[in-house]
Amino acid sequence: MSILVDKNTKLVVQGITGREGAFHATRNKAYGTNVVAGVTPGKAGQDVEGIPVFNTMRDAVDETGANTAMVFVPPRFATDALYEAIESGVELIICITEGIPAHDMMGIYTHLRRGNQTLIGPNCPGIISPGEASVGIMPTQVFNPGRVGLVSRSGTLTYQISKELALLGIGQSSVVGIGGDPVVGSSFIDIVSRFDADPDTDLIVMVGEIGGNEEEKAAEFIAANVTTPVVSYIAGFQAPPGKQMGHAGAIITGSSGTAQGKKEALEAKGVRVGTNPTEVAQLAQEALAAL
Amino acid sequence: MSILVDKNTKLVVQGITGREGAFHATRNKAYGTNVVAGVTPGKAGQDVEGIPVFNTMRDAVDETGANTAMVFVPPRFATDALYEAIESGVELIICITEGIPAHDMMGIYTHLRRGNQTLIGPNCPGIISPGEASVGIMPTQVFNPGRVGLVSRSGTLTYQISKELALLGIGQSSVVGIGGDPVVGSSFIDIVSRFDADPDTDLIVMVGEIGGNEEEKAAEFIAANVTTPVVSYIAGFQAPPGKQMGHAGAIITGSSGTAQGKKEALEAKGVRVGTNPTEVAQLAQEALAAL
Amino acid sequence: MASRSSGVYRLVNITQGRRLDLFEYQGKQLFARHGIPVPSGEIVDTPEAARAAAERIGGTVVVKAQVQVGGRGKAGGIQLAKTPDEAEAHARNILGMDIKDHIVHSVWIEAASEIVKEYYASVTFDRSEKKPLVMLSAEGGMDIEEVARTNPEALATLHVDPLTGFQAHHARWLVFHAGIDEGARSGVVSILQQLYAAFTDLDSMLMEINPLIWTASGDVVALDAKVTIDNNALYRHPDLLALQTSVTDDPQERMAQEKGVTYVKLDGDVGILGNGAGLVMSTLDVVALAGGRPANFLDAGGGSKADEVVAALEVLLSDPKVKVLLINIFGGITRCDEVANGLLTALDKLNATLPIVVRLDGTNEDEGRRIISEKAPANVVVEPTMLSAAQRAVELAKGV
Amino acid sequence: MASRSSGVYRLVNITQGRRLDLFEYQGKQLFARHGIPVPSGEIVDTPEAARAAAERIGGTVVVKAQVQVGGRGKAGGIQLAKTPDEAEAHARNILGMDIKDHIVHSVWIEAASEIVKEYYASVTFDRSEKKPLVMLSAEGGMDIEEVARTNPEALATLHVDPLTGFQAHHARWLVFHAGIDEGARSGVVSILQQLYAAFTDLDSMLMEINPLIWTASGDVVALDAKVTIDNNALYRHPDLLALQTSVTDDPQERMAQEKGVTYVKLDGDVGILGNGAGLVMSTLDVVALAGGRPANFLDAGGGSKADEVVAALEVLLSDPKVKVLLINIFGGITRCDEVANGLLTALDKLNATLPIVVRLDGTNEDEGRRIISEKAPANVVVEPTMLSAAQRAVELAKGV
Repeated sequence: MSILVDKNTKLVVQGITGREGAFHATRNKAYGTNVVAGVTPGKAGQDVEGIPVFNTMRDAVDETGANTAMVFVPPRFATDALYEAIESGVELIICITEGIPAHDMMGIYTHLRRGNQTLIGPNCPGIISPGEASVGIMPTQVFNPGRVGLVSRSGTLTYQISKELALLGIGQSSVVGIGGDPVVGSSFIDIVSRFDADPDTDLIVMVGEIGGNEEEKAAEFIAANVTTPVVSYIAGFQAPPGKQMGHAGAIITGSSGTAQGKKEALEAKGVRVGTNPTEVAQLAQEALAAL
Repeated sequence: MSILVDKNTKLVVQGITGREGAFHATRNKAYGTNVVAGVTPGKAGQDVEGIPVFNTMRDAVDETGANTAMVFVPPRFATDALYEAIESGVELIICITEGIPAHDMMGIYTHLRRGNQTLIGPNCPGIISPGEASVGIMPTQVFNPGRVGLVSRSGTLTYQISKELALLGIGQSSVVGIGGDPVVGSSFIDIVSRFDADPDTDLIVMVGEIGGNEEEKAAEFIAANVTTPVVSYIAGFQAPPGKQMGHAGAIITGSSGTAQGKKEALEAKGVRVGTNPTEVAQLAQEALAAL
Repeated sequence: MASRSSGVYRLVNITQGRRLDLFEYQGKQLFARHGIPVPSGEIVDTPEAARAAAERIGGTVVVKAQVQVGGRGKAGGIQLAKTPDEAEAHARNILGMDIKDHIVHSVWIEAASEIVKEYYASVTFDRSEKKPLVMLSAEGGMDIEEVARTNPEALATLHVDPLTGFQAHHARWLVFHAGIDEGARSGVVSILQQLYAAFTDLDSMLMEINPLIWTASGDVVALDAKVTIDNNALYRHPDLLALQTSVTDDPQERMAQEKGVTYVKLDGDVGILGNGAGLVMSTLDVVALAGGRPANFLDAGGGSKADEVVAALEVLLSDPKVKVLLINIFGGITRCDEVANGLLTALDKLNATLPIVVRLDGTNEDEGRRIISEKAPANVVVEPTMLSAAQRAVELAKGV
Repeated sequence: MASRSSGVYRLVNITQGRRLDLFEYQGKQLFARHGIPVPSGEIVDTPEAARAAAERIGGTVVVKAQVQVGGRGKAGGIQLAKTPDEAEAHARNILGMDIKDHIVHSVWIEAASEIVKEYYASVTFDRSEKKPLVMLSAEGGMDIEEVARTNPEALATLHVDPLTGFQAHHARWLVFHAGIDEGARSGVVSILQQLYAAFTDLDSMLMEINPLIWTASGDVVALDAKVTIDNNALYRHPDLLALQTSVTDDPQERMAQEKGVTYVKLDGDVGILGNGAGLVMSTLDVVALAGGRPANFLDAGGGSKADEVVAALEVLLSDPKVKVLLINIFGGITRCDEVANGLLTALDKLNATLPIVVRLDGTNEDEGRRIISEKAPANVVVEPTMLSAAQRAVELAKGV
C-alpha cells in the first residue's frame, strides 16, 4: 500500500523536546504513526505525550527497536544528529531541518551511499502514506489513501497538487517530499524506482522545479527502467534570468536547469508534463483512466 | 597453482625510476613477471629496461590494462601513491614502502575495506608464486614451485623458512609477506582463506611473531572455517619484558601478545606450532605426509 | 523565458541554497590567507585614494572595477595605469559605472603582472554528482565556457570524494591532462591543493581563478578571484558574515533584504505573496497562464507568522508598479488564521487600497477565511482555488 | 619469558612501529595548545629552580617526577608542597631518584587542584581494529586496568571511523555511558573532542589522561598526560622531533640510538646481529633453545650496507658482557658480500678478538662466504645453517 513509511514504521524523533519536534511528533502519533521514542541529550527518563525520551540514538534504538528516525534538531547540530542516526543503524532517516551546510551534506551523502540506509531530505516536509503513517510536517487532511505515488522537491506545492488530486477523487499510496536542498539524500530516481516496485502504486506523479538536473536524469531513468506510468509537473517557467558568478557552474550543468528545458526533457521521454497544478491532476486522472 | 600473483598479473610499478624501484622492477621482470608499466610523475615517455613510464596511475592503467600495482615510492609520498593506486582501479596493490604513518594507513585501510580491492603491505617483501610471478623484493632462488602456501609478517624469516622447506624438498604455491606494520592491508585471516580456497594449496604455513593479536584471531578463524591443514611458527619467545606508557593498550589487547600466548592459542585450535624455523619445516613435512 | 544557461541562477540560488558572492578583492584576500599567490593591491573608493594606492604600489598598476558580475573587462571596468595620474583618471571613469545593472562602488588597484601564459582553475560544488569538482585548463583567459564547448579536451575535470579529499595525485593528474607547461606544473599543483583546502575550509560553493597566470619570473599567480560561500555555513565563519553587504540598487530588494524577506523583483504588475518556494514559483506560472504579469517572487517561508506577513506586504506595497496583490497560502506549518490576522494588521498599518485577492488553504483554513470575510475591508476578496485566485487577480490588474 | 600483558611492549614497538614517548610536562604543553585545560606549571631540573617556580605559581603546588614509566606515585615521585621550602625539599629528594630503572632528571611543579572526582579518558590506536579507540570512565585514578577487569561496565569504549572522525554524538554517548556526573558532562564532552583532534593532528598512538579531574570550581582538567607519537610521522611534526631525546641510561642503548641502530639490551652473553626483525627474534629463540643466553636484539635492517654493519658491531663489541658474536644474515635486499666486507672493516677497525660465528645466506651468499673464509682472521667461523651457527655460538660462549 505504500513505500518507506507504513504500519511497520517505528519512529524515533531526534530533537523531540524542542518546540517543533514536540508538536510534530505528537501530530504524527495522533495520525496513527508508531512513534516509539524521542532523543534529547540529558533528558532521558522524560516523556513527550507518552513518548519516552533517551539521551542518545543508540539507546533509543536498543531500547525500542526503532527503525526510522526523524531529525528535528537545529541546523548547527543537525549534521551531528544525522551521523548519530546513521550509526544507530535505523533503516530510514527523514531530515526536516532546513539550513544544513552543503559541505556537511556532501560528506554525509558520500558516507551514506556506501551503505544501504536511506535518507530523505534535509529541508523536506517528510513522508505520508495516507491511512498508515505520517512522518513529518505535512497537513494530513489533504491526503487520502489511493494508488498514486507522489514525489516532490517542494513542500507546499505537494499539498497543492494533493489537494487538486483530492478534488478529482484521487488518493495516494505514499507522498514523499525529497527536499529542496542542493544535496538531498534521495533523488527523484531513488523514489520513482521505489514506487515502480510497489504493487500498490499505479501511477507516479513527479513534481519538480527549476535548478539542477535531477528531473532530466529522472527522465532518462524512467524511459529506460520504469514501467509504471509517470506524469510530471514543473514549477518556475516564469523564473527570471539572472547573473552568475564565474563560469564553472555553467560548464558542468550540461542541461539548462530551466522549467522549459526540464519539460522538454521529460516529454522527449514520453512523460506528460502539466504546467499548473490543476492540469497535472487532470493528466493524472487521464492516465489512471487509461490503465 | 597460486594466489594473488600469477601468469595473469599485469604489473605497474609506482616509483619505477627510483633506485630500488628500477632494480626490483627489472628483477621481477627477469623472473618472468609481466611488468607492463611504471609510473613517475613527469617522466612519461621514458622507459626502464623496456618498461614504459607514465605520469599517472590512471594513464598507466588506461594504456596497459595493468591489474596489479607495486608501490616503491618513499614514505612521505606513499600515502598519496596508495590512494592513486586505489583510484586507478587495479585489483591488487602491493606496498613495499616502509615507514608510512599509522594514521595515514588507518584512513587507507578504512577506505579500502569498503570496496573490493586488495592491499598487501605496507612494509612487506611482496608476493612470489614460484615459477609464475614475483612481485616484490624476495630472493627468488629460495623458492620452488610446490603445494605449500606460506604467509608471514616477516621478510627475512620468510626466506629462512622457505630455505628450510627447500632443504626438505618442499616448494610453495605462493608466498605472501603481509608486512610487519601495525596497520597492513591484508591480515593472516585474509590470506589463509585465499589459500584455503586455492585447489593447488595442500598445506598452509603461517609465520607470526610477537605483538598484536592477529595470530590469535587467525587461530579462531582457522578452527571455524579452514579445511586445509595449517602449521605455524612464532618468533619472539625471548622478547624481553618492557615498560608501557599508559594503560589503554593493555586494556584493549585482551590477548597477551606474547609468543607463548600465540603458540597456546594456535595449539588450542589444533594448529601445530614450531619454535624454530627448522622445526616448522619438519612439521610441514609431517603434515604433507599425512595428507 | 530564460534561454541562457545561467538564466535561472538567481532564483535557483534564492530558493535552493542562498550564497554569498564575494568581490574580487575579498576573494584575493582569502586566497592570500590560504597560501595562494595573488598580486599585492589595495581597495579604494575614490579617485584620489586610487592615486595614492598606485603611488604606494609603484610601477604599472591595474585599476579593476569591483562588481559581482562578469563581463566588466568588456565594459571597460579594467584599465592599465602606468602612472598614479592615469590610475586616478581610470578610477574616476570606473567608479559609478553601471555594469549590467551593477553600480561600481569601489576599485581594486594592484601591481601589474607580466603574463607568460593564462590558465584557468576552479573548484565548484557539482550539484548533480553532489561532490566538489575541480577544473583546470591551459586555455585560460576570457571565456572558459567557450573552451568547454569547442575544445573540451583542453579542460581537465575531476570529481573529489569529500571524505578522502583532494590529494596530490589528483592535482598532478589535472596538471598533466590540462597540458600545463612544465615550468608551471609544481606551482599549479600547489595552488590547486590550496584552492581545494580553501574551498572546504570556507564552505565555498565556487572558487574560480581566471586567469591563473604563469609570470615572466616563473611564478603562478591568481589574477582574478570569484568566490561564493554557502549562506547556510556562515555561522561558522563570522569573518565572512561581515562581508555580506547589500549589492542591489533596487529599493524593494533592498527593503526585503533589510527585513529578511525572500524577494526577487520581476517586471509585471501583479504582486505575489505565497509560502514555500515551489508554491510561489507555481503561482507566478499560473498568473502568467492567466494572461497576467507577476511583479515579483516573494516567499513568506514555511512557518509564516503575522509579523512576517506584515513585513512582506510592506515590501510589496512599496512598489508603485503593483496594481493588485495575490496572496496564495497553503498552510502546513503555516496556519491560515495567523496569515489572515497578519494581513489585517498590515492593511490597517499600511492603509492599502489596491485590490487584494486571497486564497487560503490548509491548516486552520476555515478560521482564516472567516476572519477575512468578517473583518477585511472591501478591497480584499477571497477565492476558493489557486487558479481562480490567479484569474481574478489578473482581471483586476487589467481592469484598474 | 614475558608474563605480564605489557611484557612485549618494548620489542614490539621497536620492531613494528617505533614511538616517541613524551614526558608528562610535554604532553600537558601539547594539551594546552589543543585547548585541553591543564594546571599551570613549570619544568625545572634543580631544587632551587623548584623553589622559585613554587614561589611564582603561589599556594600549594605538586612536585612531580618526570619519567617515561608508570608507577611514579607509588615510588614517591609525586609530592604535595604547601610552601616553596617544601617544594625545594621534595625536588631534592625526587631529582636523581631511580624509578624502575629510569633516573629522574627533571620535575614538573604545578598548582595543586581541588579534586571533586577523578575520571579516566584516553584515545588509543587499536591495532586489532585498525581504528582509534576512545575510552572514558568515571572511575579514574590509579589503576584503570583494574577497573577494566573488575567493573567493565564503568569503562565506556568506542571505535572511531578515521574518515568521518570523532563527532559530538560520540562524545555524548561516552559521557552518558561512562556515568560522568551531570555537572562535568559538557566539560568532558569538550575535552574528548579536543583530545581526539590532538590525537589525529599530532599523529599520536596514545593520549591518556588519568586522572581527568572535576574540580571544586566546576572545571574539568587534565591532571596527567601520557602521549606517544608515531615515529613514522615525525617528519611532519618538526616541533615534536625536538622532543626526541635519549631516555636510556644504558651505554650500549645510548650508543645505538646515536648511531641509528635498532638495538635492545638483554642480559645474556651471546651478542646477536641479524637483518630483519623477524629473523633476529627467531635467532634469539634459537640461541635460547641451544641453551645459550642472548645479550641483545640488534636488527641491522633490510638493506644493510657495510657502514651499518660497522656501526652495529661497534655497539655490540662495546658491551663487556658479550663473550661471542653470532651474525645471522639472510640476504634479500641485503647482499652477503657487502655484509662480509663490513665485517672485515669492523674487525680491522675495532681489533676484536672474541669468537665470531657467521651464517650467510641469500643474495650473493657464495661471494660473501668466500670473502670471509679468505680474508677473515681466525676468530671468525662460518656455519652453514642458522641452527648450527646458534649451537656453535652457544658452545663458544660456554667454553670461553
